Amino acid sequence: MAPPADAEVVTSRRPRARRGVSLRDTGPSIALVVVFAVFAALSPGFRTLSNVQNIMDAAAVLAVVTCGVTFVLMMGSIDLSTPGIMGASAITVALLVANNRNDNDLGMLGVAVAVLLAAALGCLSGLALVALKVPSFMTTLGVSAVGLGVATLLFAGVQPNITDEMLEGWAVERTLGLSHLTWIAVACVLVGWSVQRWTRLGRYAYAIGGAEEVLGLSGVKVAPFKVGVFTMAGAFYGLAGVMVTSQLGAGLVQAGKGYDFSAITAAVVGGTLLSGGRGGVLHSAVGVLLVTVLTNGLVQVGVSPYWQGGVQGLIVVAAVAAAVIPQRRRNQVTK
Amino acid sequence: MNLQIEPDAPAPATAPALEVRGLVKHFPGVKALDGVDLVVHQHEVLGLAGENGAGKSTLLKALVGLVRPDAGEILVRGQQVKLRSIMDAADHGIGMVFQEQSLVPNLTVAENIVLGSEGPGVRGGLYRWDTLRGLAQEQLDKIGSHIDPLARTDTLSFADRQMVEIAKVLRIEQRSSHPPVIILDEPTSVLEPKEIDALFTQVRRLREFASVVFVSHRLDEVLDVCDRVAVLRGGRSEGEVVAQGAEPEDLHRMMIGATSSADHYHDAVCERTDAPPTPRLVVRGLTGATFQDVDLDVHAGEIVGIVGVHGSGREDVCRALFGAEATTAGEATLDGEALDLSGTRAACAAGIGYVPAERKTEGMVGPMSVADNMLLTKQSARCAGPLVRPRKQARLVDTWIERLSIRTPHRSTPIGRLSGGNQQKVVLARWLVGGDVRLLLLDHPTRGLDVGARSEVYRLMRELANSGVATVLLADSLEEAIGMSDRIVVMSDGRATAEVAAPAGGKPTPLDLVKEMV
Amino acid sequence: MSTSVLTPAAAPATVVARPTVGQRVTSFMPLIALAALLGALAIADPGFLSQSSLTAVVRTAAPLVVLAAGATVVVLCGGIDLSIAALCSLATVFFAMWLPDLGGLTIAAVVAATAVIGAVQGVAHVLLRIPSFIVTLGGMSIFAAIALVISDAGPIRVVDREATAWLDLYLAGVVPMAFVVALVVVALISAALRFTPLDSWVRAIGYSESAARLAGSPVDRVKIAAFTVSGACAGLAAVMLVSRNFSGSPTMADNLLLPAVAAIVVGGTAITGGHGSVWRSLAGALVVTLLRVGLPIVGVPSAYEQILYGAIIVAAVALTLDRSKVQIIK
Amino acid sequence: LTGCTEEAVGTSGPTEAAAACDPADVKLVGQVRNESNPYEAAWLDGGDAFAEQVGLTQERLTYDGDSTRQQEQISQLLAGDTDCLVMNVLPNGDSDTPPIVEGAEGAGAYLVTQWNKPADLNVADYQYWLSHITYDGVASGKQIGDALAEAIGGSGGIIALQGILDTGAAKDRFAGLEESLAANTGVELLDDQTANFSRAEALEVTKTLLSKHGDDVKGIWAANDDMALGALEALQQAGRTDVAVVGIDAVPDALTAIEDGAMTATVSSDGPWQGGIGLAIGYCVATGELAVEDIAAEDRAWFAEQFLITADNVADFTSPETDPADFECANVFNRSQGAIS
Ligand SMILES: Nc1ncnc2c1ncn2[C@@H]1O[C@H](COP(=O)(O)OP(=O)(O)OP(=O)(O)O)[C@@H](O)[C@H]1O
Ligand SMILES: Nc1ncnc2c1ncn2[C@@H]1O[C@H](COP(=O)(O)OP(=O)(O)OP(=O)(O)O)[C@@H](O)[C@H]1O
Ligand SMILES: O[C@@H]1[C@@H](O)[C@H](O)OC[C@H]1O
Ligand SMILES: [Mg+2]
Ligand SMILES: [Mg+2]
Repeated sequence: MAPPADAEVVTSRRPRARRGVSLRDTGPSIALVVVFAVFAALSPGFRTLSNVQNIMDAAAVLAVVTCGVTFVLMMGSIDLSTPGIMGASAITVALLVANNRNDNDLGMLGVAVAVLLAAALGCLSGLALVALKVPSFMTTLGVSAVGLGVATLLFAGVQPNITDEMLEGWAVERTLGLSHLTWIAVACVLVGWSVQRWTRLGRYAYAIGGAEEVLGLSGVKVAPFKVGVFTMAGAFYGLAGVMVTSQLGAGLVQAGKGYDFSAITAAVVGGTLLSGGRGGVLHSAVGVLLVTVLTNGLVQVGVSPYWQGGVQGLIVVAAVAAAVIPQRRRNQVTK
Repeated sequence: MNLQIEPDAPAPATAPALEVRGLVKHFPGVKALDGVDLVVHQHEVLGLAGENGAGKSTLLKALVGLVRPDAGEILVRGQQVKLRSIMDAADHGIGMVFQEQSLVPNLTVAENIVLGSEGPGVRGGLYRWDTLRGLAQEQLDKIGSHIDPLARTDTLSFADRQMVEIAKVLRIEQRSSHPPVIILDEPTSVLEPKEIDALFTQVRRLREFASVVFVSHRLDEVLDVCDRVAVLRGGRSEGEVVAQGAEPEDLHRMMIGATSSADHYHDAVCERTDAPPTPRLVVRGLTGATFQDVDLDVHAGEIVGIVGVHGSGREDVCRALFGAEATTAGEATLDGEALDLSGTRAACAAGIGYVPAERKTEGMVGPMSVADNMLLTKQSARCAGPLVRPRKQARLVDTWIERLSIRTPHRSTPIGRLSGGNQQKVVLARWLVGGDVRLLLLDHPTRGLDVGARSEVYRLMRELANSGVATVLLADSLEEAIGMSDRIVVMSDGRATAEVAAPAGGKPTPLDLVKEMV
Repeated sequence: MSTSVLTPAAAPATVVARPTVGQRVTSFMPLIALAALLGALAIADPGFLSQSSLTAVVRTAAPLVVLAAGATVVVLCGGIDLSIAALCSLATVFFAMWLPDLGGLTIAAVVAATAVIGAVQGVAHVLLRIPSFIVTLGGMSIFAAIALVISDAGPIRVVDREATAWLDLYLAGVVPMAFVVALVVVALISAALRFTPLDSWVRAIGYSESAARLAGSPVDRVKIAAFTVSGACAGLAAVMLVSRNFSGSPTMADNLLLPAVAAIVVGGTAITGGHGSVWRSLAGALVVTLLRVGLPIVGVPSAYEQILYGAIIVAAVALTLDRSKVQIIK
Repeated sequence: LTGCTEEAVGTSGPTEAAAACDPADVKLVGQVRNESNPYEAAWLDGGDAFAEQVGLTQERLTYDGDSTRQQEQISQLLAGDTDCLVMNVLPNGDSDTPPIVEGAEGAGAYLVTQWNKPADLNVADYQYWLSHITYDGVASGKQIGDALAEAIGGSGGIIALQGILDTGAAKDRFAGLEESLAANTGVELLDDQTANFSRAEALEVTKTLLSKHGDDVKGIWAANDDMALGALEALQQAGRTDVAVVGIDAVPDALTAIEDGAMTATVSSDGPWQGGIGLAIGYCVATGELAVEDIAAEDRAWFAEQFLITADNVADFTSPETDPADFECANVFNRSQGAIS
């Protein structure tokens, strides 16, 4: 009764065994190149080195969030807890490192505590999913609300501004032209990719999206892995919350606003299926770049602010459609 | 009528590998097991036979901890055990290949083979791909398979996946220090003769150091590979026979409690006068991704079998005719009218019915009721005007449940709870309720059906043919194709390469066909 | 072999039906959850259970009920419609802009327009084979942009209140007409499913689209119809919002997306499709509304309100979801 | 339709007959978007301070920037006991004001609104809608525009960060900027984008605009301080110290930035005072100390006093204190700069 293993293509007989890269995987990359080329042709400001740096920097937070959400989507679950978890971690870190609200100065330790808190909130989504058997859509929505509540409590009406040099430095200091936040994001993508490729957590997450019931038949208890994935995702969101705090120099309850949908969009645009079992961190990274290039490019070419969102939506749909067309087949299931 | 043929083998020195006493299992509305006793000796291949729904799969699932029995006991090597999970069972050396395939499609073959017991393939949570591949290769070598361990499983054919399942269960040898018990629930239903041979060789090899429980509805096969066959009937142990010297008829008698003709399909009843001069279905030059330039004629009242090895493209031809696979060239007419191959709906409207091979994902909607599944195509049959009439629907569905002897507690029972054979009957009934089907495309219609159900399906096909339905049959075995078909088309590499007449009284032999196939 | 299998025999088998008590109870779970929540709120603030207060709750719930009911059909088909809220906002703008010219016909015109827009999304989904999540996510931002542009990014006052005045009446003095309309919508959708083959198609598509298609079900048309209904409901919800707010605005309903989807899930409809009903969504919408308005009104402080909201919606789903119908919870 | 009535609950009646409430029976409600931004949190604290002053407590409501939720809360509130109810409300947008006003009028609850109101909605047409207070957005937009022009020496390129596009505040302030641009012909508006009053969005948009226009950018005009602070972060990350930034609201961080010289100017919006004053006006009327009829026409909808804050006068504003005297019934309209034109 689980969605057919490969939810997109129902026909199970394919002529040859396949290894390596398929068109499905390259579609989003091609779309990225095309969109980039179009903007480069349209706008001189877009094709400058500094703007490319700017795009990479702008993609950093989204990339880290998307790393987390990708594993959840790979399992066929969904995660809407991002705004709450990021908000809670942003406020937490701002209150733990050197700041204007209290005398704390925990530095890296503060960052670690914020990420741990975020992981705990993620763990909560996973536990509610496996213990109460409530769909992740709801558990994560619930946890998001809880996270925002916690963040609001900690916020207590006064904006915590950070004075911690290290954390502020992450956003400002550059290595090889890219801010440290961007390098953190690159590291996250690499870590995510390794987890996906080399660890049991990653491979099982992938397998859960492919055919969860089969894992049971093979004697694998999926519950701990599900909880593990949500916990890891929470940690990524937590780090993203810290990064936003570093960028803004302040801990905001709204630090994660909108990242839920934009991360899922980026992952899906990159070729990760919502029904699970396909895609991965590298796919999602391409999706993140695509979405960020779009946002940046539309401002660069001077599209009216009224139309920005609409044009962006249109291009996302067109990009996904273009990526899907070569693989269209009869009796294909699209949810 | 409790036919009991005592095994005349010497009593085994050690305790039986596995023993089941008085096992009982209730499902809502069904007593699936009603006090089953079973003994599996060491170093034997035990066959398990029984009608669809007799409780075979339920019994076997209880042996691997997937079904918790309501009463009764299970003894492993003389010790009473409680099996709570697959892992429990594996620790006792019991492993199983399931009736429905159970591989993770998006993992590699290697990962599937070691899934859940990766051993040295995963160290400290980290995958060691080379080791993993080695472990898998070892298993694949056992059954002489050349499947690439690092291929993604969903790129394999159904039969290859079945081989992977078998390779996977053989891992049990590494897991348990005891001689293993390996359970195979209908492993052969989709395999080619060659692959079946390979499997049987493996089963015989296993007997040297293990016990095997083997389920198949092909009774000749069961008698061929097993030492002893236990028969289940209505959730009870009906008795057992020693395979040596027994005939399929003996088994069948025990299964259904009556005699029946074994070569159900060979003596095809042919009431048909000469076929009408113009064929009902005319296909010319049909070309798609996996088949080229296929011509095919099927007359009203005729059953045309298509045979070919895996990858011959015959399944895709069927799907293309049903509008479920894209075509790039060619055309088809039905009763002189051009067929619209653009979609399944057009095909249904033209009077074409299709029974897919993959019942679980394509044939039925598991959580929906028997009635809903049966009437999914012919919605009008349950309606008056645009509105559904529950009484009309109930009458219709119950009629067909009875007519096809579908074993279900109720028409509103989810079809997923039925045994495989009964599910297939519901899927077939779907095309019959409207009474207006002109062409039936049957892809392995008897897969997983017991002998009784099979002969009912054969009778059904025959009757349908006699009433003028044209049928294309992708048979389960060459024998079935020969017995049922009036004419047989051979396909290989996506082309129709030969055609063999198979009229009643002038049937070709399997060898004749195999010659054409290679 | 005298009768052909193609002519069914007359004698139907007698089969016994046995609906178990447990199954009965699970189907009432959404109502039980609703009652429990109401009880808890009444304990926190006895005044909350007054007739005027309950009247206000159902009036408030009406647009959410309608939005959720429409989207439920899409969810039952296994898809999702993320555009409902943005489309509803756009429709409030349409309504305000068209009212001076179209007068009494405006309601019909708005509902028809949003139905067509919904259908267009459905067509894009089935023809281009893009996941509904993406199509409607795109739709969401496109509708928001159109609404901003045509309204010049500002609210449009509705001066002539006659066209929607009837929605602000009360049946028997206590039941708000808007809620009556919402009930009618739920009943209509429910009847259209229950008494026609649509129900079986929708569920088959939701559970297993490929099996439905291979059984010749009109998968594409049913899905397009589902998006059409969802669109139409967004339009009708917009009319209700305008009647309440006396204006149309390009962002008016934007925040109703998550509450509407939450209402569907809280009702116990499986987000993966197949299992569920619009009645469940009605109960779900009432639960969500009670949480949205009830918690602050009974005096729960803002931060705790969010924490409670999160905990209660999860608990509600734990109660309402019939797990025998959905084996794998994603 | 038989059985239909116009009103579910009808307690409406003219004020003259209404007996004055016992001060202890007055119920004070303050409603803002959320408690998670400093300005609005300070607003609610101001309301608490006033309530304490008169021996009551304020019920704090937040609706998370969600228009429908605001309406829902209000109608739920009005379905309860409304006899001595006083509401000080920040409507989410212009269009949210009419239903709140009509609801309050129907239920007989005293209402003061702030910031957002459609221009053609006339407070004097209502009995229970006592007053509408706002700051002159056109004026403040122009003031900071002028300050910015001066800071960049009267010529050069600037970029503008707009607020939530469909709010009156965003539009008025941008109109003010346009007036300022018309007066300062040397200043060129290179680009305008919305950052939705949000610090995080302003950071991203500013980064992009900086790389688009490079060194041409001499100044950044932001429609509120949150966005100005986001822009400051963007400038810091881009290593730019030569760009002047202005905003509106006088939030504490902005004042610090002005003290530090990082920011050029802001305009005061006194959150704590706003949170108290609405309740004070309602309280005075409810307890009979002030009659609706006696409120001058120009005090029914008025601009509150605001100040341009620059490095010169920032010290005067860094620790805003609400003065209890501001909330005396005789003083509640003291900060008026005149009727909204
Ligand atoms: N030699 C190998 N070394 C490491 N990992 C391997 C190797 N072969 C296969 N894998 C793993 O098996 C998976 C299946 O391989 P394949 O490349 O066919 O899948 P894919 O869909 O492209 O996966 P991906 O999401 O990684 O792109 C890969 O994702 C990879 O993680
Ligand atoms: N999970 C379940 N819930 C309810 N009933 C079930 C369930 N599993 C099996 N049954 C019922 O138990 C009976 C025995 O089924 P089982 O699958 O064991 O038969 P089988 O002998 O394996 O048949 P087949 O040869 O068709 O595979 C059937 O009537 C079936 O409908
Ligand atoms: O920052 C304020 C913003 O939050 C509100 O919407 O309008 C006024 C602004 O000053
Ligand atoms: Mg790949
Ligand atoms: Mg079975």
